[in-house]
Order: sequence, then C-alpha cells, then structure tokens
Amino acid sequence: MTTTELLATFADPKLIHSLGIGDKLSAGLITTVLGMGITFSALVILLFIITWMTTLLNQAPATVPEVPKEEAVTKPGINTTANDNELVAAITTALAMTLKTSTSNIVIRNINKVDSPTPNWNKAGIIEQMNSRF
Amino acid sequence: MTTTELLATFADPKLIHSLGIGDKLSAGLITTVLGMGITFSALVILLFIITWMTTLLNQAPATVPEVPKEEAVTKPGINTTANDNELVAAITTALAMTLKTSTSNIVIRNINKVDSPTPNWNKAGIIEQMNSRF
Amino acid sequence: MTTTELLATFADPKLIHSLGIGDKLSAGLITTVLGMGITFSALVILLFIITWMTTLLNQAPATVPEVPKEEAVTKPGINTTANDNELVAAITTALAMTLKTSTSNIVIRNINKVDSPTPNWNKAGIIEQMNSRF
Amino acid sequence: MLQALLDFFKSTGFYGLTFGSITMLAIASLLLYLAIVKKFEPLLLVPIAFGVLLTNLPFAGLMAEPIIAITGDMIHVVQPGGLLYYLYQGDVLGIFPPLIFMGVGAMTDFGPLIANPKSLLLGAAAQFGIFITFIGAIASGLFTAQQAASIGIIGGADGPTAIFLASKLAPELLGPIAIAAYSYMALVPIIQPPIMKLLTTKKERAIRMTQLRDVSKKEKILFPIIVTVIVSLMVPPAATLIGMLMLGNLFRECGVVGRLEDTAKNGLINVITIFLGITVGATATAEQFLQIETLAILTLGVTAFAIGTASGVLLAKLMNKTLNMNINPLIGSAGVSAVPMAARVSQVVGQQEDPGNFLLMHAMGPNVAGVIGSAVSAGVLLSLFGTN
Amino acid sequence: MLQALLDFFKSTGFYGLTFGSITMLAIASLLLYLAIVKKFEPLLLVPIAFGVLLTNLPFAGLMAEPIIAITGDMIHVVQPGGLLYYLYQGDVLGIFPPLIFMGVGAMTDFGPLIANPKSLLLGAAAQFGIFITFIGAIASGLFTAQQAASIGIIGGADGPTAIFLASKLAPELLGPIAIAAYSYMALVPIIQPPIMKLLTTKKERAIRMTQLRDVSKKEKILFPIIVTVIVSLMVPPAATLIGMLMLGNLFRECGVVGRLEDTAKNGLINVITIFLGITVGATATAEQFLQIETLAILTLGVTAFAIGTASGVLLAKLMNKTLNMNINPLIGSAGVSAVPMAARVSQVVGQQEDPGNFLLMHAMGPNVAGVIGSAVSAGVLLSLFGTN
Amino acid sequence: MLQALLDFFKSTGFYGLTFGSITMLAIASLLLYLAIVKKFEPLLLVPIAFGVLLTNLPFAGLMAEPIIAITGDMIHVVQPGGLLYYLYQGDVLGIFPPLIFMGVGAMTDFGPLIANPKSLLLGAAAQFGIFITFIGAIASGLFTAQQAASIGIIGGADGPTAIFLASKLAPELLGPIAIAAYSYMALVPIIQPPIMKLLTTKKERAIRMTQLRDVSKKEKILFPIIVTVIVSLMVPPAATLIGMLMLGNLFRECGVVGRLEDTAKNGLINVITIFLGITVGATATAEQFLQIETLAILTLGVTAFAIGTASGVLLAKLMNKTLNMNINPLIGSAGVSAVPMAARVSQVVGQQEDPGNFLLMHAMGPNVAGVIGSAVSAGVLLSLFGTN
Ligand code: NA
Ligand code: NA
Ligand code: NA
Repeated sequence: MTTTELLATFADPKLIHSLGIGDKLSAGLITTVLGMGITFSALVILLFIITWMTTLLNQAPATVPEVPKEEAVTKPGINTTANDNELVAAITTALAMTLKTSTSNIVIRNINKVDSPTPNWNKAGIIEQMNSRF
Repeated sequence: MTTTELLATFADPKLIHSLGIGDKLSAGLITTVLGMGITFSALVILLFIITWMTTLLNQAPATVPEVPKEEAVTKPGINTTANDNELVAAITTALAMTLKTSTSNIVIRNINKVDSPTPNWNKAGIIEQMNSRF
Repeated sequence: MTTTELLATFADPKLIHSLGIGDKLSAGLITTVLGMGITFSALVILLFIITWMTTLLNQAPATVPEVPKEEAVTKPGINTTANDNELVAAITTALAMTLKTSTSNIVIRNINKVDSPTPNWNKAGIIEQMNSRF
Repeated sequence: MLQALLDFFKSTGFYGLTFGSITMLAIASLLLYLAIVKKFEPLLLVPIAFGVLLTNLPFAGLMAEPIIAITGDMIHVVQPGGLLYYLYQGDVLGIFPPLIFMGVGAMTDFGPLIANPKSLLLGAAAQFGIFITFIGAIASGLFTAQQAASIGIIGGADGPTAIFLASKLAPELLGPIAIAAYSYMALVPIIQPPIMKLLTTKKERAIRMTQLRDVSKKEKILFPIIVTVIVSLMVPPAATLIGMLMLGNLFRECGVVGRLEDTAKNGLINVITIFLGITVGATATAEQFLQIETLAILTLGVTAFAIGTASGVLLAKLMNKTLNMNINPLIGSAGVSAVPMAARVSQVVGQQEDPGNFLLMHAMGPNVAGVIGSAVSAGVLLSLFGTN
Repeated sequence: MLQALLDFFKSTGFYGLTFGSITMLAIASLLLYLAIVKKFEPLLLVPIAFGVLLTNLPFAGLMAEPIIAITGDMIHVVQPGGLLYYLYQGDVLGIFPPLIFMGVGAMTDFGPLIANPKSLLLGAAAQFGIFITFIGAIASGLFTAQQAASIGIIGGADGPTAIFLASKLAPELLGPIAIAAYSYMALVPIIQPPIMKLLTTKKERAIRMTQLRDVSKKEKILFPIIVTVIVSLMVPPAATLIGMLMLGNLFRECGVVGRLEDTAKNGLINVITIFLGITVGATATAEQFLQIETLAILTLGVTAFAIGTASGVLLAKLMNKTLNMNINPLIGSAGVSAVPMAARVSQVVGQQEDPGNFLLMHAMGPNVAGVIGSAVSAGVLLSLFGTN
Repeated sequence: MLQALLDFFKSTGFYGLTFGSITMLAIASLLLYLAIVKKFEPLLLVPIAFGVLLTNLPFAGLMAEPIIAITGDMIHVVQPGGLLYYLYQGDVLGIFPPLIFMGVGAMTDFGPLIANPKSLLLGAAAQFGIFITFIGAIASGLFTAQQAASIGIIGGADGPTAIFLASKLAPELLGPIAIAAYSYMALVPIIQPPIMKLLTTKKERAIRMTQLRDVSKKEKILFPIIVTVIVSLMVPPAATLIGMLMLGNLFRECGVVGRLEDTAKNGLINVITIFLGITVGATATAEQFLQIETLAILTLGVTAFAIGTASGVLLAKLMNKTLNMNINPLIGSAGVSAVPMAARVSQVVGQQEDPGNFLLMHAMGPNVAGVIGSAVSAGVLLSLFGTN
C-alpha cells in the first residue's frame, strides 16, 4: 500500500477500521509530520515576511512613514477646505442662533484649530453623522 | 412591432439580441421617458402633498398643534397620576432607605416637577426599565 | 365517545365541526380544568420548592452563604496572585513610562487595594479586555 | 407610448387599491396615532402599524413568497421572496418570541416574587381568563380548538407568548391576535380599574402589606434554574419560552456575564422587536383582517383580560379569608402580567384609597408570576392542540 | 511521504494562483489603500476590499455553494457551503440593502427637504444620469436591458439602491457595480466641481438663498408616512427600499421608540454593513471581474455621475429663469444623493465664490431628495425589467 | 377525565426522565457552578451549561428537527423545528466560529508578536499537543481519523477553532469537545505551572527579556493583510478562520472604521456567543454524552494541553541553546493560546522566581501566535480529513 493509498483509507471513516493498528499509527505519524511541518513552515514563512516588512518600514524612520500621513491629510485639498469651511459655517450658525441674527450678517474670517486626538471626521457631531451615512 | 411588443422583447435577456441597434435605442428612449416621467411625477406629487400638508399644519400655529400635545399629556389621566405617584413612591423609598426608617412612616404630600427635555417615561431609571419591558 | 376520543376529535381542525355544541363545550370544559389544573399545580409546586429553597438558604445566614463567596475569591489562589501581580506590573509600567526609565529599575513591594463595587476582573482596562476574550 | 403608460398605470398601486386596503391603511394610521401620540406600547405598535401599512400597499409584494425550482439535488431560487417574507420566518418558525423572552428575562427582577412566593398563586389564577375565553371562542362556533386557544392566550397579556402560540396553532390569525394583545396591554390602565373597584371593598383596597424582605444573590441565581427545570418537566412545550426567559434572567443575576446580559436586553431584543413587529403587522392584510372573526377576536380578547383581572382579585380575597392572610386584593389583578403596567395600576388604584400605601413592589410579584403562568398555560394548550 | 508532500503542495493556494487572481489581490490592496490611507468611504470599502481579497485566494472556498441531497421529504446537507456563501444570501435575497436603508433613514434629517419641498424637483432631475447611462450601456451592445439598468443605477449615487437593483436584475455584475458605485461616491468631490463650474456663471454661484424655516415635529412625523404611501402606490417595486428608509426615519422622528432608532442606526446597520461589504466584494472573482464589461461599467458609471450632476445644475438654472426663483444652481448637483458628500461639495464650491455663503443646509434638501429619487427610478427599472 | 390526566402525565417530562438525563442535569448544574461561583470562562460556560440543561429536559424538543414536505417545487414546513435546532445551524454550517474570530481579532493586539516575530516559532511548537493527541486517539481504537483530529484540536486551546473543526469533521462529538476545550482553557492556571516548573531550571525561569520595541501603526495595519494572504495560500482551509480573525484585527488597527470594530467586538460577538454557547451545550444529550468516548475525550484533551505546554517550553529552551537567544522559556507555554490566561500564567510563574520580572507582554507574542498556529493546524487537518 503506498502512502497515498494508506492516507486515503485512513481518511475514510468507513474504511479506517480495515487498517491494522500498525498502519493506523503510521498514518497518524505521517499526519503529525505533515501537520507540524506545515504549521511550522507557515509560521516560519510568516516570521521571515514580517521581519522583512518591519525592516523595510523601519529603514528610514524619519522620512518614509511621514509622507503618506501628510498626503492623507493634504491631498484631497478640497475636502480639508470643506471641513474647515463647514466648521466655520457651524460656528457661525451657532453664534447667529445665540445672537438671534441672520447667519448672513456674520462672517468669521479664520479659525485656529486646536489639534485633538480624535479623528478629523469625528470633530463636529453633524459632520460625524454625515460621514457615517452611506 | 408595437411598443408593448418591443418592450417585452427588450426586457427578455434571451431575446434582446434579436433586436437591431435602432430598436434597442428606441426601447432605451422609451425607458428613459417612462423612467424620468414617473420619477418626476412621483416627486412632483410628493411636492404638492407635502406643501399642502405643511400649509394645513402651519395654518393655525398657535392653537392646532398644541392641542394633541396637551391631549397626550392629560388624557390618559390615570397614567399621569400613576407616574406622579410612582415618583412619590420612588422618592419616599429612597428617603426611607437613607433615613433607615420604614417607608410607611413617611408621606410626601406633593412634588413640584421641574420640566426636563427627556421624555416623561425616561425620568426615573426604574420607570424607564419598566416601560421598556414588553 | 370516551373523553380521549372526544379530545382527539376536538383537537383535529378537520373533525371539530362534526361535534355538536354540547360536545364542544364539554371538551372546552375539560380543557379548562386540565389547563387551570396544570397551571395551578405547576405554580404550586414552584411555590413549595422556592419556599423550601429560601428556607434552606436562609437557615444559617451568617455561615453558609459566606463560605462559597470566600472560596470563589481565595481558592484559585494562583489567579488572585496573578491579578495582584498584574496590577503591580501595570502600575510599574505606568510609573516607568512617566519617569522615562526602564520597568526593571522599579520594584513595587506591595499595594493596598481599595475595595470597589465593580467585579474584580473589571478593574484594569487591559485585564478586563483580556478576560472578555475567548 | 400611450399603451406603455397604460400598462404602467395598471402596475401602480392606485390601480390595485380596494376598499379593504384603504380601510387597512386607515387602521395603520390609527395604530400609529395611538402609538406615537397616545404612547400606547410604542415599541411594538410603531413597527406593527408600519407593517400593516406596508402589507396593504397593492403590488408592493413585501410578503411575497419566493419561487423556487427543485432539479435533482439543487434548490434554485427563481425569484426571491419579499423582505418581510424572510423576516417573517423568525415568527412562523418560533424563533423570535423566545429570544424576546430572553431579553425580558434579562430585564426582569424576580426578587419580589422570591420574597413572596405566594404571588405565584395569583399569577396562576389570572390565567383563568385564557380558558374561559377559550370556551367562549368555541361556543361562538367560528373557530377551531387551535384558533380558540390562540385567542384565549390574549388573556395572558404577554405579547411574545401570544405570538408564539398563535404562530404554532393558528398562524392565519396572527395579525389580529397580536394587535389585540398589544392594544389591550396598552389599555390595561383603562380596562382594569373598574373591575378592581367593583370586586373589592373600600377597606380591602386600603390594606397595607408588610414590607418585602431582601432577597439574596444566591436565591436570585437559583430561581431561574429551578423554574426552568420544574416548569419544563411539568409542561415540556413551555420549555422554550420559560427556558429562554430564565436564561436571560440568569445572565442578569449571575453577575459574571454582563456582556451577554447587556446584549440580550438591548441590541438583540431591539433588532428582534423591529423584525417581529413589522412582520406581525404584515400578516394583517385586508383579506385576513377584515373578517367577522377579527371582531370576535377583539371582543373575546377584552373579555379575557377582564376575567383574568377578576380572577386574580377574587383569589386574593379568598386567600385572605381562608388562609387568614393580609393581602391587598388589588395586587391580584397584576397577575395577568402586562408587566409592569398591571402592577402600576394596582399601585395607583390603591393610592386612590390611601395615598401612603405603596403596593408597587407587592404587585410586581403576581405580575412576573403571571408571565410564568401564561407560559405554562400556553404549554398546556400546545400539548393539547399542537401537532407535536 | 514525498508523494504526500506533493499532494499537499497541489492543495495549497500557491498552486492555484493565476495571473487573474494575483491581479485581483493587487486590486484588493489598492482598494484597502484608498479606504484606509485616502479615507474613501472606508466603512464600506474596507469590508469590500477584504471580500475581494478573500474570494481570490485559490481553494479557500469562502463562497463555495453547499452540496445537498434530497431524499423523499428530507433535505440533507452533504457539505456545508463557505461562510461568505451564507452571508451572501442576504444580498441575493434582497434582505440587506433595505435594512441598511432603515438605518440610513434613522440617521437622516429630512427637515431641509420639508422646509423647501421644491428640492424634490432637483432630486428628480439628477436621476437623468441613470437613464442616459442606461441608453449608453444598451448602445455599447455588451449588455442586456437588465444589466444596463443595473449599470445606470450607479448614477443614483446610492450604494444600497445599486446593490438592491443589481442583485435582482444582474447579480453577475454585482461586484463591479458595487465597487464602482462606492468608489465614485467617494470621488464626488473630484468629479463634481469642474462640471458645476462649467455650467454656472460667477454670478449664479454667488446667489444667496433665504434661510430655511423651522420644521415642526409633526411635519417630520407625517413626512415618512406620506412618502411611503405615495411612492409605494406610484411605484410598488420601490416600496421595500422607500418603506424601510421611511420606517427608520419614523423611528427617529416619532420620539417614542429611541431604543429602536438607536439599534437601526448603530448595531444593526453595522453588522449588515460588514456582511454586505465582504460578500459584495467576494463576488469580484478574477473570472467575473477581469472582463471588458468591467471597464465599460467603470466608464459608464462615471458618465452617469457627471450627467446626474449636470442635470441637477441645469434644472436649478431653468427654475430660476422660468419660475423666477432664487435658487443657487450649485445645490442642484447635490441631487445625485451621495449624502452628505454632494451637499458638502455644493457648500465648498459656493464658498469659493463667496466665503460668506452657506449652502450646506440648502443643499441637503436636494441631497436627501436624491435618495428618494433614485429609489423611485430603481422601482421603475424593476417593474420594467424584473421578473416580478 | 382520569384518562385525560393520565395521558397528560405521560406527556410530562417526569415520565421521560431517565438515569442519563438526570445525570446530564447534574452535569449542567456542575458546569453552572464552575462558571458562576468559580468564574471559569463564564461567558461561554453559562450558555453551554444552560444548553446542556435544556436539551436534557425530556420532550421539550428544543433541538427537534423540522418536518417538511416537498411537493413539486414547493417546500412546505409541516412542523417547525425547535428553537435551538435553528440556532444550531450557525454551528453546523460553520458560520458562528469565524464570526467569533472576527470579534476576537478586533480585540487582539498583535503588537507584541510583530515586535518579536520569533514568538511565531513558539506558537507553532505548542501545536504539537494536537498531533500527539491525534495519534493517541487513533491508538485508542475508539475513533475515526476525523474524530481523532477533532479531539486533538482541543490541544489548540482555542474554542472557536475546536468548534469549527469538530462541526465539520465530527459533529457527533461537538458537545464533549467544546465542553472539554472550554473547561481546560479555564483550568490553564492549574494545568500548566507544574509542567513549566518541571521542565525549567530556577535560572532559566529568572531570565529577564529585553523590552519590546514600539510597533508602528503601519506595521499593525499591514500585519493582518499579510497573515491572511500567506496563511490562506499555504493552507486554504484555514482561510475562513484566519481571514475573519484578521479582518477583525484590520477593523481595529486601520483606525477609520471604528463603528465596525465596535460592532465586531461587542454586539455581534455577544449575540453569537449566546447562540453558539447554548447550541453547543444542546448537543450534549445523555445518549451522546454519557459514553466511554467522552471519558476518552476528556483524558486526551488534558494530555493535549500538557504536551502543548511542554513543547512550547522545550522549544524556547532549544532556541536559547542553539540560537544563543535570551528567551525566558516560561513564555513558551503561552503558545497553546488560551488567550490571555496562558500568558498570565507565564507572568505569574516567572514572578514566583523573581517578583520584578514582567513577562506578560513577552508572553502575549507566543500567545497570539498560538491562535494563528492552531488555526493553521486545523486547516491541515481539514484538508487531510475533510470532505472538501
Ligand atoms: Na400572563
Ligand atoms: Na440618488
Ligand atoms: Na492555539
């Protein structure tokens, strides 16, 4: 009986009882070697790839990682402006409501944002809700 | 071929390839006219009905809208009393627990509710939970 | 017709219409007697068992109920030690991070826990999360 | 083009509107009014009412059955069913009501019942309404035993139990039964007080009860396990409802699975309430609902409530006289369940006699006992008239 | 042993890798990059991209159909299907998109639309892109009417509507259509502004609109009920989407079912977003996706967006001229939906002309009207080309 | 009447009680005691124990299969199945375990593993217990290869993986396997320390490891994607478990889908934990559970844990000697997973030697690697012995 045949018989719940204890144990051993071999191979390959990835990523700690972050913030420029302007709009509206005057009578020229640790889109309630809409 | 036949052929994935490009485009145009026509009609009808509804509702701003609100609060009178009395009961119980005396020794005659923006049934934890039971 | 036959006919949606109003009402009465009888029996048995349980549990109020509670806290001793030690570890780490020194330079000898009403495993964020993992 | 427009008109709902569907839309609006403006059990009446609305819009097909083809060992969906058809499977297969009961269990404090187990008797007595109404429904000649049982259960004043039983015994009546059950549960503050006052003397209504003892954590943990075992052994078909109710309660009381308790009584029960509400409403099509049977169900349902209320009060009086107890009979009416409304009604009616009398906690005992009681009665009816 | 190893190698995914599957893994990575780094609609693109990844891993079988055997009255599962196959049933049976719409309804404030109902016209006009693209798809000769309709609906700029229609009319194109719809929705701030500026004068862009009136609670409660009834009667196949959108909105506005509103717009929509995202992505296998049709879909999709944008702007101009209104035509483009991005674009482009001009709330009217509009158009397409 | 009462008695559960079912009720009580009083993995043991209780109540029928009739192209439900039968479909179809893994991924910080990737070797070594136990189960002569594989996987110390594999290879053993897996996971603080001390010297246990470096956000985002692709290509049948674990982790780390992360690790995982727990418990009927095989499973399971623990410790020692590393071998035992208990045990045993030694974070590396390791081993077993 070849290994392949043995394993096939071993894997068939209806045929396994036709195997002797020796054959069963051989098949069990092959399973173990295969199983541990593949488990180790997979995790060793992962080990190499992750080590390689971290080496790549941490090679130029000052320049590379920073770039995409900035990109993400500045590239869709219209969007950032949008957020700023919306913030202005929201604040204007709030002020207007407080002062009981029409929004169009107030112009806020500029707002200095204070950085906060929450993600950008989470800042104003309304904007957050809008973004969470799809 | 009548319009109906054309559309039927057009709508059948197995037959559509028997149509010439002219027929297909005609069917496409009919679809567009129907589609935009119905979309516009539906939204125009909505436009009229909503305008009509808002006119109705805002005709008598001071009287009509108030009535059902009051109704809602006062009609099921037993219920309101119940809420008040429960509130009394809850407060009495809390007081009693604090004062380590039996509940029955304390009688609270009246409580002036301070209006809060949360719905009525949300006021006391226990009442809220009871209401959320079904 | 025996009672069993009557009930069987009564319970068959196709045959019930063959019964006269008298038979139907008899069957209805039997159902009521059975239904209320069993409902009462079940709740009366519950009544006895719960009374018996509460008597048992409240017989020795000072000793019996306390034991398992203590057991739960102290038996898996390693676990308790683990929690304490982890607490030490967590605090050490926090201190180290504040002082910008390595963890291994600080040794906290002992911590007096202040009892809190939250369950033990809920105390430190990280431990809580770990426990909620399965 | 004109032909196409005409064809299209024939496919609009306007073309399919009947007197029946218009009536049902009006009923849906009425239910929405009661739920939103009158705040009658809104958590279930809003979804139910919207389900009634959706199901009666001609050609919308939200409850359409799927068309499938079976070829050899392949089941192929030729045309999917409507959204509500799929959600409705949770009702007809008996999945949603027990899951709602799990959430109810996680919300319910059985402490008052453990402190005063005699409340169980009142919770049993109030189920009398179920069976008297059953006989009434049989006597009307309109209903089979299965249908009569499903109508009687309205008197249990427990929405999930009513839906569970009706979906197993008489799914064709699910719509009117569910609507009746939830409407009457909302109307408990109007239905019960006159009956309670009629059957009690001024003196009885003023009885003050001794304060309930504290119940230990251990008792509260053992309670759901004991109830599950005993009730399920007595009445196996009640095991699903009682078991899930008590599992939810065990989550609540055991103190080590806060995450599961929270999910059972919030996220999960809310999702299922939405699905159950819309789909139960969606069974109320014009053809099914606008029948003489619906009128009979509504009449019998309110009778069931009334008899249940009366039975609870009368048993409390009987217990006072024969067993020399000191029970305010007003808490007997709470045995119909309709938690917590019925208990609140006991409190309110009691305080009309004596403003310093606090019956709420005393009434919570029979109130939660009534939930167990009607689940047991539903189990008996299932075992007598179910196919299993 | 060597034979066993060889057999095992043949069962690894490496053995099954093709140029197509590698390309799809690259596309999945690109989508993840866009979602995570560029923050393009991450809530849907992350799950979609991961679904694309999982489905293109050879032999992983996450979308495998189950094998069943039917013997007499027994249906026996010989081998269960893959995880994503089961979750995908929520898409093909049309269950997930309406439930997402319920959550969307619970999040949406229709106030700006009720305050200015003429927005409805702009929301209707923007659907023009759907039908022009439909004709384009037909003219390409590549598609059936069902497929063309599913492609056109990308112009509706509404993910759930696109998935609902495509799953019913052309499930074989679901992957590319969903990916195109969500990608273009994310690209709205890039696609729309040039078109808006091209079609408007400097003076038009600077028009200031009068402030919107406050909308009463009662109007907000009646609105979802009215819209459901009217739209469902006009276009019954739109009832599922519109009905669930409006049920969610009723939960929000009626003020008595806060629990249900919360669940609809948080727990439930999140779960379904995950399931819908992964499974929609999982339809994009190499064999299905790497086709000339996908390129056509991507091209036609962006055209649809552009035409929709233009139609909205042009109708606003027309209304100004013929009806003597004072509408800033920049809010017309918001009618394509893509809520709230398109409304924000109106605001931003407007402020580039006049920084003191706040169009956001004015643009929200056409924006939410566009959701209704595209659901109506989807209903028309379903009634023309669906099997029901 | 008497006959009716007698008939009724025969329908009560008392009539159906056997020695077996009473034993199972006692086992359920024991499990509840362990879960609630001893706090052994209560989140899963409470539902599992309650499932055992419910399934052994005679005639309650919570796991009853539905009776259907197939006529032409119609599938008609003659009698619905029990509640737990329907919920159980999530187990047998392999839906619940991967969804639990998604939530686990959303809770897990793979940072310690990325900072010290050599932990992966320890996570691999600890799977040795799976295969030695497999051979033991085969040698016992009681089990088929499928059953032996499902028993071996208990040594993986990962509940969802064990349930996933057992439901595919040997659903008839699901109950005892799940109960053994979760019980032994809870017993890790008792099973592991003696073995760890036996195999290490005092000096080895006192080794202090260098502090772990910080891991950047980018590494944490790339990690789940890389693991999914590599593991799924190597062992395709592991793709479902690993893919969902990593999707959950990507939700967590990518930082732009907080809503989905929250749902995956709270609402969704809680609901599924309840359903999975009760239904897994419900497979433990007296007939299935009270068998010599169960005893064998319990014995083999604890052996698997012990061997896994030993293998991890021994490989760590080997790495120290041959590769000249500075690894405290106590962290090797954490490779069996049982997150985070096994890592905590490493910490505690280490501090018994040197109270100033903090191994917790170092042990988290092998600990989470063990989750990946056992999913890979499960994939190998599936590909060798599964029907696909
Ligand atoms: Na009741
Ligand atoms: Na749209
Ligand atoms: Na493991």
